[in-house]
Amino acid sequence: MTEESTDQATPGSQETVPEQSPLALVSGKPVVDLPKDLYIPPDALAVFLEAFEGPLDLLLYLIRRQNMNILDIDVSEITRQYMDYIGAVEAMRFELAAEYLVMAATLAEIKSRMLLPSRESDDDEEVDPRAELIRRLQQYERFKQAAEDIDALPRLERDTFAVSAALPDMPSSQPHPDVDLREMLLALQGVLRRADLFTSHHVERERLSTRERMSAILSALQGDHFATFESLFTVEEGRLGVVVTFLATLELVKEQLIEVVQAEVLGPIHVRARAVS
Amino acid sequence: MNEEHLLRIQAIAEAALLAAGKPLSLDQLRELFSEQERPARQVMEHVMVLLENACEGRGFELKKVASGYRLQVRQAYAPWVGRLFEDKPQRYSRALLETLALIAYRQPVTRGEIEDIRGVTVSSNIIRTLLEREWVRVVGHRDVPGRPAMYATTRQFLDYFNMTGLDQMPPLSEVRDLEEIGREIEKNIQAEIEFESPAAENDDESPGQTLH
Amino acid sequence: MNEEHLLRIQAIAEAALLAAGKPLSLDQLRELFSEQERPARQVMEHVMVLLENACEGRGFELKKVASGYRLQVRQAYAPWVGRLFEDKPQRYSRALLETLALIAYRQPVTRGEIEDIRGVTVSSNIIRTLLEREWVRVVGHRDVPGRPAMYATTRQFLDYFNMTGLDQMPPLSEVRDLEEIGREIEKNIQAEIEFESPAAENDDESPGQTLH
Repeated sequence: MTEESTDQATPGSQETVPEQSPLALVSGKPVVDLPKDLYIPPDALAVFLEAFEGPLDLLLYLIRRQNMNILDIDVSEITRQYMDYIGAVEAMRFELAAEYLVMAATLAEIKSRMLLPSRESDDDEEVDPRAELIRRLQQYERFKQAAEDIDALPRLERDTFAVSAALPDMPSSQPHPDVDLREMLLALQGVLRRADLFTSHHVERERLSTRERMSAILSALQGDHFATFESLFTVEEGRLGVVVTFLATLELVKEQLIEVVQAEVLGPIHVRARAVS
Repeated sequence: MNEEHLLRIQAIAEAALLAAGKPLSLDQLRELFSEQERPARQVMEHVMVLLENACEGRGFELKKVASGYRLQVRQAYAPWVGRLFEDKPQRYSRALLETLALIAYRQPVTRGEIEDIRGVTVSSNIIRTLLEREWVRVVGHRDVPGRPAMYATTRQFLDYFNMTGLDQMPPLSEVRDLEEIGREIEKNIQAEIEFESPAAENDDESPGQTLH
Repeated sequence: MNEEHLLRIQAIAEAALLAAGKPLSLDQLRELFSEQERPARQVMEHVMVLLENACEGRGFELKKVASGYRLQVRQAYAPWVGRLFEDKPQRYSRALLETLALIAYRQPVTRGEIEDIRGVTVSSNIIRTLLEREWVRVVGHRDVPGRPAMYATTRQFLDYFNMTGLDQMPPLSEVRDLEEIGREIEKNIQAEIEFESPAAENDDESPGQTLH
C-alpha cells in the first residue's frame, strides 16, 4: 500500500471516503476502489490481495478506511465491504486462502446475531456478538504495530555495520593436542594388526629399556668423535643399568649403528656413531 | 592502576574488538591478558567507558549488545558506508516481521499460537528463514497432541537489532479490554456531564450531589 | 574547507575502512560521497594523514598498502589479540599416533623402517609435528645410502605420559588386550569428532580415516 492519496474516486461508488489510499497500483495508476460492477483489472485484485496479511489485516484496513473505531464496528457495513472483495476475488477465480472464507462466515454470523432483537435487553449476560472479533482485531493490531517497531529498530547491515581491522603478523600459538597414552597404543595395535606382526616380528621381544638406551647412546655419540666405552655406563644405575647399556651397545653394533675401536689389546675401547650427523 | 596502564588496556581491548569483528564479552576481553596482568571486572568495565568516550567524534562507536561489546559504524555514517556494498540492505516482509514480533513478545510460542493471532497460516519458509538467520530457535515442544515446537528469540537476534536484552524491545501497545473501555467511556461521559452541569442546569437537586 | 567538514570526511573514511574489512583506494573512498560532496583527491589524501594521526595511541593504525589504505590492528598488541584465535587443540591423526608409537617401540628407527611396518608413507608433516613437539628427536643417521635420520623418543615424551622410562610402556604382547578399552576409546573419540566435526586435518595421508 502506498501512502499516496488520490481523488480518483470511481463514479457511482457510494462508500468512497475522501482521503483513502489506493488499493493497488496497476501500471502505475492507483486503483482506489472496487467499482460496483465488479469490473476490476485482474492484476489489481491479485496485487490487492497480496498486500494483506490475511483477513484480520483486510478487516483492519476496511475499518480504517471507514474511519470507524475498532471498538465500535459497524458490522453490517464492514461485512458488506468484506463480502464485496471476497465476491470480486471469487468472480475472478483467484485462489482465496481459506482463512478469508472463514472470516466471511464469521462476519455473516455476527451480522445476523446483531439483527436479532436481544431477548432481554437488561440482561448483563448478554454478550456483544462483536466482542470476539474485536478482541482478535485488537490483538492482531498490536503485533502488526510491533512488527513495524521491530523493523524500525536500528539493525546491522542497514543502520550500522560491524567493523573489523586487518590483523598484523600473529605469533603462532597453536596449542598442542592432548594425547592419551591408550590412544597411542590403540593406534599401534592397528599398525601391528595391519602388518600382521604379532607372530613374526621381532618388535615384540625386545626390551624397551634396551631400545631406549640405544637411543641414549646414539645421541651421546652425536658428532664425529670417539667416546670411551666406559663413559657410556653410569655406575649409579647399578648392575641392571650396566646390563641394559651393554645389551644396547651390542644391539647398536649388530645394527651397524656404532663402531667400536680398540687400538691395542687390553687398551681403552672407544665407540663412535657410524654415520656422522 | 595509573592512567598509562588503563590506556594500554583500552588499546588492547579496542584492538581485540576490531580483530574479532563481533561482540566480545567482558570476560572474553579479560581473558586476553595473562593471569598476572588480568584486569579485574570493574577495571575492565571502567576501561569500556573510557573506550566508548574515546570513540566520540570518530566513524565508529562502542555498543553494548546481548553478547557483549561491539565496535560498529556510527548510524549517522551508515548511508555512506552502505555504498560500499552492492546489495541493498535486505528488506523483510511484513509476514516475517509479524511472526518475529510474535515470537519476540510471546515466547515461547508455537506456530499454531502465532497463526491464531495473525489469522493466517505461517509459511514454513518464514520459520526456516528465522531459524537460518539464528534469530529464533526451538526451545522445546508443547505437551499437546503433535508436540509442536516452541520458538524463542536468540542472542543473535538481540545483537542484530542492537539490543542487550528483550527489555529493550519497543513496548507492545496495550490491549484495553472491552470492559475497561466501557468504564472509560462512562467516565468520560461522567466528566462531560459534570463539566456542563453547573452552567446549564438549575433544577432543585441538592448542590452537594455529585453523582448524576 | 573547514575543520569540521574535514573531520566528517575523516570519520566516514574511517567507518568505511573498518566496515570494508579490506583495503580501499583513495578513489573508492571518494566514491562513497555523492558527486556534489565528493572531496578532491588532494583533500582525501590530506584526510588520510589526519586519520593516521588520529590513530596514534589506539589499538589500530592506518597502513598504506598496494591496493590502498587499510586499518590494521597494531603489531604491538598481536600477543593479546592472538589469544582470540587460539584454536581449540586439534586431534592428532591416527597416522601420527602410529608413527609415534613405532618410534617409541622401535627406536632408534628411520622413517623408511616406520613406513615398512605401517605399509604407507609417513608424511613429512607428521615427523615435523613430532619434532616440534619435542617428543622425538634425531639421534643419528643410519649408515646406508641417503643416510636417513634415526628417530628416538625424548625425555619430554616420557614426561608428558608420566613415565620415568620406556620400560613403563606396556609390553607389546599386552597391546593386544587393549582391544576392549580400545573400542571404548574409539567410541568416545568418535563422539567427540562428531561433536566438533569440522575439525581441520592436515597431516593425514589417508583421507578416508575418521579418527584424528
